Amino acid sequence: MIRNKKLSEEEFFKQRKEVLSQWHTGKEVDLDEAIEYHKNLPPLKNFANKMRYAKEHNEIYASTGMGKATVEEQIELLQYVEEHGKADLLGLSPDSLTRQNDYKAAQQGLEESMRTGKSKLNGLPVVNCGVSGIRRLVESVNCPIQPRYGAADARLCDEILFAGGCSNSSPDLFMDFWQHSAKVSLETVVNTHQYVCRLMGYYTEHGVPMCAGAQGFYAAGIPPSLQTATVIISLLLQVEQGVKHLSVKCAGHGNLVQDVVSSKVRLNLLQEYLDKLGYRDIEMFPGISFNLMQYPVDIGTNFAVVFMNTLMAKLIGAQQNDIRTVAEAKAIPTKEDVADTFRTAKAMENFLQKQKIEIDKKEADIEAQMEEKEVRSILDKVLEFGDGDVLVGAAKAVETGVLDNPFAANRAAAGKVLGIKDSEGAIRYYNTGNLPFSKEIIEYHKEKIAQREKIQGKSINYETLISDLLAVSNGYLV
Amino acid sequence: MIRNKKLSEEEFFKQRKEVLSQWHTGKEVDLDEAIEYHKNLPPLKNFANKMRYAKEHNEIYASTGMGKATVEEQIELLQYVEEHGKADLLGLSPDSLTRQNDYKAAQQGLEESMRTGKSKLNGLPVVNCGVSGIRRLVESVNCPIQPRYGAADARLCDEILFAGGCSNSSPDLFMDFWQHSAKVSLETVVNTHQYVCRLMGYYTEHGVPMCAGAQGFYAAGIPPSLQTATVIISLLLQVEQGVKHLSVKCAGHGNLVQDVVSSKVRLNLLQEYLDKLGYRDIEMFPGISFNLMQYPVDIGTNFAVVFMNTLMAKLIGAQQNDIRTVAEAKAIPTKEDVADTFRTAKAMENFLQKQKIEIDKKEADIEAQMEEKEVRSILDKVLEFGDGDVLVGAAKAVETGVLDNPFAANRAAAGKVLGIKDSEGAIRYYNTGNLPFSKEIIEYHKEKIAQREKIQGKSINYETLISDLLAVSNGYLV
Amino acid sequence: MEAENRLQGTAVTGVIGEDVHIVGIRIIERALMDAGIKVTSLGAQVSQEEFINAALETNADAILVSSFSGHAEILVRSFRDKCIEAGLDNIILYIGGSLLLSEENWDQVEKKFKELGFDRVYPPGTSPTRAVEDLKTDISHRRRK
Amino acid sequence: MEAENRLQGTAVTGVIGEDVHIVGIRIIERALMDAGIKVTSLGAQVSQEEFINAALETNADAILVSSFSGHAEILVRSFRDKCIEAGLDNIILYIGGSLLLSEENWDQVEKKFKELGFDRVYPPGTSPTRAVEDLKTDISHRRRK
Ligand code: B12
Ligand code: B12
Repeated sequence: MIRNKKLSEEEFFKQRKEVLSQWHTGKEVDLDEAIEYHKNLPPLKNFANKMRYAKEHNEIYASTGMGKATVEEQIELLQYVEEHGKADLLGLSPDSLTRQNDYKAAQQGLEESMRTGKSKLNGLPVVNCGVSGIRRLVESVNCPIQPRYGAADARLCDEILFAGGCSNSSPDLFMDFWQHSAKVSLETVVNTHQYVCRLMGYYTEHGVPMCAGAQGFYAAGIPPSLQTATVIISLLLQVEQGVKHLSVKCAGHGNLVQDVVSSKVRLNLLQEYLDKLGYRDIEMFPGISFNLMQYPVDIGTNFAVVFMNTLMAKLIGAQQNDIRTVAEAKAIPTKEDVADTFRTAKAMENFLQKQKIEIDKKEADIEAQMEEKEVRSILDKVLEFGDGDVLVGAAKAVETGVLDNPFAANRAAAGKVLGIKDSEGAIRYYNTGNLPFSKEIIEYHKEKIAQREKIQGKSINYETLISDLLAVSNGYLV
Repeated sequence: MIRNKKLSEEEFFKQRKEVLSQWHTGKEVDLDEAIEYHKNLPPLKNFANKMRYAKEHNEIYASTGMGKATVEEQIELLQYVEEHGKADLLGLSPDSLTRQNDYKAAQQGLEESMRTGKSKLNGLPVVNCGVSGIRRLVESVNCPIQPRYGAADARLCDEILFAGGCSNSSPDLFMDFWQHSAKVSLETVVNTHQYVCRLMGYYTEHGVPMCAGAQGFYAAGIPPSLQTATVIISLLLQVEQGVKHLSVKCAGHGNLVQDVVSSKVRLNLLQEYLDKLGYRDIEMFPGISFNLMQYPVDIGTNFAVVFMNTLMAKLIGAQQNDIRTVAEAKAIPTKEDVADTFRTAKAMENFLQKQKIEIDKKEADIEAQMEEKEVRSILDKVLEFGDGDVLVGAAKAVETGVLDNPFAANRAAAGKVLGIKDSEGAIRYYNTGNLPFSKEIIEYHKEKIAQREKIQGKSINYETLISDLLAVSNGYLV
Repeated sequence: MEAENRLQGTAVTGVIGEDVHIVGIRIIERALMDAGIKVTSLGAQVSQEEFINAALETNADAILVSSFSGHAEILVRSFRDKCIEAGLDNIILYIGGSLLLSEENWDQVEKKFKELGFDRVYPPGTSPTRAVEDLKTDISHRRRK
Repeated sequence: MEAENRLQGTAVTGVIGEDVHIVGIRIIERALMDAGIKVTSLGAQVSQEEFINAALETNADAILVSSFSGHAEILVRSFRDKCIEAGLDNIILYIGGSLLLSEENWDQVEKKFKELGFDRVYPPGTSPTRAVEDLKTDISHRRRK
């Protein structure tokens, strides 16, 4: 049964036994010892601490996923990127078999990779490497290592990552439900995520700050309000279980006014709902990614994408500049790809750090007003559905298409909503599906689309949708 | 004798005979035929027309120098960059022997390059290639080809370039006097430049718009007002000779507020002086470059430099985004280097074109006020020196250090002025030498420097100067 | 020409294995439908068995497999054999997406997957039109046999 | 150490040929002067003869040639010979800057210019401190001979 309610310690530890027995490395996890281990790490190896440091010093850190099949390869990668990429944060991507809890297949991949000396997995088989493997990583570098992945059930994997010395994760309800699994039910994902957050809360309560966070879902081509609604729901799940430090992520689409506004709206409304629902002392760290459906194949355009991402980060005051490497479209990036990308991002950040630039305030005000209305419409409907319980409401909202995603991998999505760019590259609702929007909102979007049709002198169709999705990849905004 | 006065047709044609006899290819130049040739070119192959098109369509064009030793190699380069770099403007850099009028040595280099099939010159020996050579270039591509170079005496080279179908040049008085020659006198450079501008004026009067322009001098590390003063003087020389289309260039140093302001101040004051001195119907096209003393060796940082350049171009409303290739620090760039760089710049421009971003208005106002005062102080002194003649005054100003440049190659520069960055990366006067500044101005700069010393907790010295000069090259702003 | 335009076919589509990258195949599906081909869309995370069963049920001309995880090589092993075993004798098999973990020469990739039993292999960035044209041709050949 | 710090020398500096790239050598000059070496700075666009005459006049220990045009190879041909002819027998010759037109292996570049008679060769980005240290060492060797 879905409920947004903190797991009791009893429930939690009962479930925990089961989780740790899913693979033999689960035995290595000793919570008390792990808490001690964290306390003995240098303070800035803790993710939340490092984020706070960035905030206080007005710094922006590049971050991205990076994963190799073995601990040795991963160490080589991380050390290379730390040194040659001037990295402030390192990444760790588990492979997709691990994400799907197929530890047996992952073990085969790991063994084959070790035998052949060639990476046979698209990331690190974290569970198979165990706590000691992760600690070797953590101890091999100076930066915090940020696990970066989505999964329907990350419980065991996160247990091992945390015990290994990692101090953040993204138990991102809608990302994981819609994007990372085809058949799982919302209830299952809620349960696994409550578990992970309860675990993070436990560490936090025992003096080890753990940073959770969410981006909502992979929203390329979909207007920001829908993503914002799902982000806030995910974060409300997290704080209920005791998480105190949040990385509040936003997906930019390329129109800077819209992107900056959506980050602001997200932070403001989150604070509002936290206050309303009685959650106190929550620390927030904004982050941003340039959310493309397809990264450019051309290296030049790729650098331009990194640049836009960094400019967005600067304009929203992000601590995390969530980028992809310039080899993203091709294959698993090499260590050189990652380092080159990080170095560029670092130079851009350095160049932008102290600049006094901003988006047009008048445009921003209108945009913010509309977006707030949209998010409130969705969230209020969700709360109404759930009689005040945001997760109960979310389940109903998914069923009825009040929460929707046209590009979900999961079958459980109405898939009616569609987005399209306006003449300035902001994303508008082409189809609002069952979103509970007022006429005013619907008209606003229609008008923006009509304006584009007028300027371009042709009407919008399915081809336009696809070309919009791929525009940035081809070096255009619209 | 120096005088800012239009050459009479008689004087001009007398001198012209001499100029065209400096090398045998001079014979190929037939002014009337050349004017006809231009009139038969597609309108958008004309540089001024293309600039106007960019202005009207809110477009930003990347531009850079590019030169190979032979026409064949140059064609290959230009075609490659036009296709793979999505270029809107192409460049043409003459080699440095040609710039120094050593056409004999250039001929040797050309022949050796043809024989060995390897470029033995750092640019195209324009004079040796002759009018027919340049026309082959012009006809091999669709974009206008922009000659990009400085020289104390470019008369013959420009005769050939214009007759060959090029429609712009930069007879940039101070750039060429201070930067491009060690021993030449100001008088000589004034004379050669008046000749070139008179030639451009002649084409213009006969229906072929020719675009001149100036950037002042290579001002890495020197506050913008000094460069602005020299730009305005150069442009006043140009318009007096009949030039009607100006590319008004600005060198950014990396602090966006300062860079945007200095472009604005430059355009505003230029208009003011044009009005005051009675020049009408002058069309201006702003352009910007990121003026570094040393381009980064690291490719990642190089892309970040291109990005800053493009952002500056966007913020000042430039038509020309004057960049260097990402291989600038290494050697003469290959065609791939140029194309990669252009493609990135193009994508960045596309991404930025419709964005509504701006610099902080309050900061900008203060900065603009001070800079205007500085430029006026210098220019009014120059006009005072010259009794209303800006060139007569300039000569005296150079002697007395009222116009100055610490990094001049020419011995005729007081070399007393020095610049340093403030805590936000704007360039301030560390030493005002003999600049005719009021106490208010001097204090303003002192204060900014003191602020940096306070923030960084250490006082400024020669090491700081050098590290400031190289900061961007190493991936930092300050 | 007329006849060809009216020519129909049926295809089963899906993303194989643990893979959730759904967008590429969604775009292809849409283009197939627009071209008059009947599509049975299985979505993401589809097993070999699910593909085969759907093909049997719908009497499909073709199975279009998408894969972006980089694990394709492992995931499609003996797929052709299993099709034949199940009686899908001359079914058309396509595969497309980001097939391998490291950037490799495309010719080699194509060869590898043809040896694994696929009739056609498509790289990232394939235009839907191309896939549609190919499939129409192949179906008409198959039906003429 | 003490002795070494007080050790002096004299050097002639300049940019050779038609080249106007003055900044690199300016930085080096300043560092040399700070280290107590007497510098005769010829500036940009200096011919071989001007270098040699200045060295004779100042009884210099070393000539430091800078070149950024990419034409260095041609511009310094038989410079060592001319020095010897002029009686500058064992004068120290350094060259630095962006020496060739295309990016080439540094070892090869160094070898080429050593064969052309230079004692030391410096790439772009050379730290002034390194040049100063080298020159101090070389001058002390030269004087001990
Ligand atoms: C979006 C995306 C995601 C989203 C997917 C959302 C969703 N539900 O679809 C999310 C965030 C969930 C995700 C997760 C992961 N991803 Co991912 N992802 C991408 C990304 C950015 C775009 C892929 C995409 O949808 N493109 C859009 C379509 C339109 O692209 P397209 O290739 O042009 O499609 C055409 C052709 O491929 C062709 N086509 C495709 N299939 C077929 C089939 C047939 C029969 C035919 C005819 C044609 C055809 O037609 C399409 C339409 O024209 C790519 C990188 C990139 N390309 O930019 C990585 C990428 C595919 N992901 C990758 C990886 C490794 C992962 C993860 C394992 C972890 C990670 N490192 O991020 C997880 C895996 C999760 C899992 N269990 O599978 C790798 C794959 C590596 C490899 N192959 O070597 C890539 C290449 C990124 C990288 N460089 O590391 N990812
Ligand atoms: C500034 C600059 C100019 C300015 C020069 C201003 C001036 N008066 O000094 C201007 C705009 C006038 C100019 C003109 C040209 N330039 Co220019 N320029 C540059 C640039 C951007 C910086 C050079 C510089 O001053 N660096 C600053 C110093 C501090 O750099 P550094 O290398 O680190 O210096 C150290 C070492 O080299 C060493 N060092 C140097 N000399 C010596 C000597 C000794 C003995 C020792 C011990 C050490 C030493 O110590 C220095 C201090 O630490 C470079 C590209 C780059 N590197 O970014 C091109 C570059 C040098 N220029 C180049 C060219 C070709 C030209 C032009 C021919 C045309 C053109 N394409 O632009 C004209 C030539 C004019 C002429 N007649 O010579 C090429 C040279 C190509 C090559 N070598 O293959 C370069 C590399 C650009 C390129 N990639 O095409 N240029």
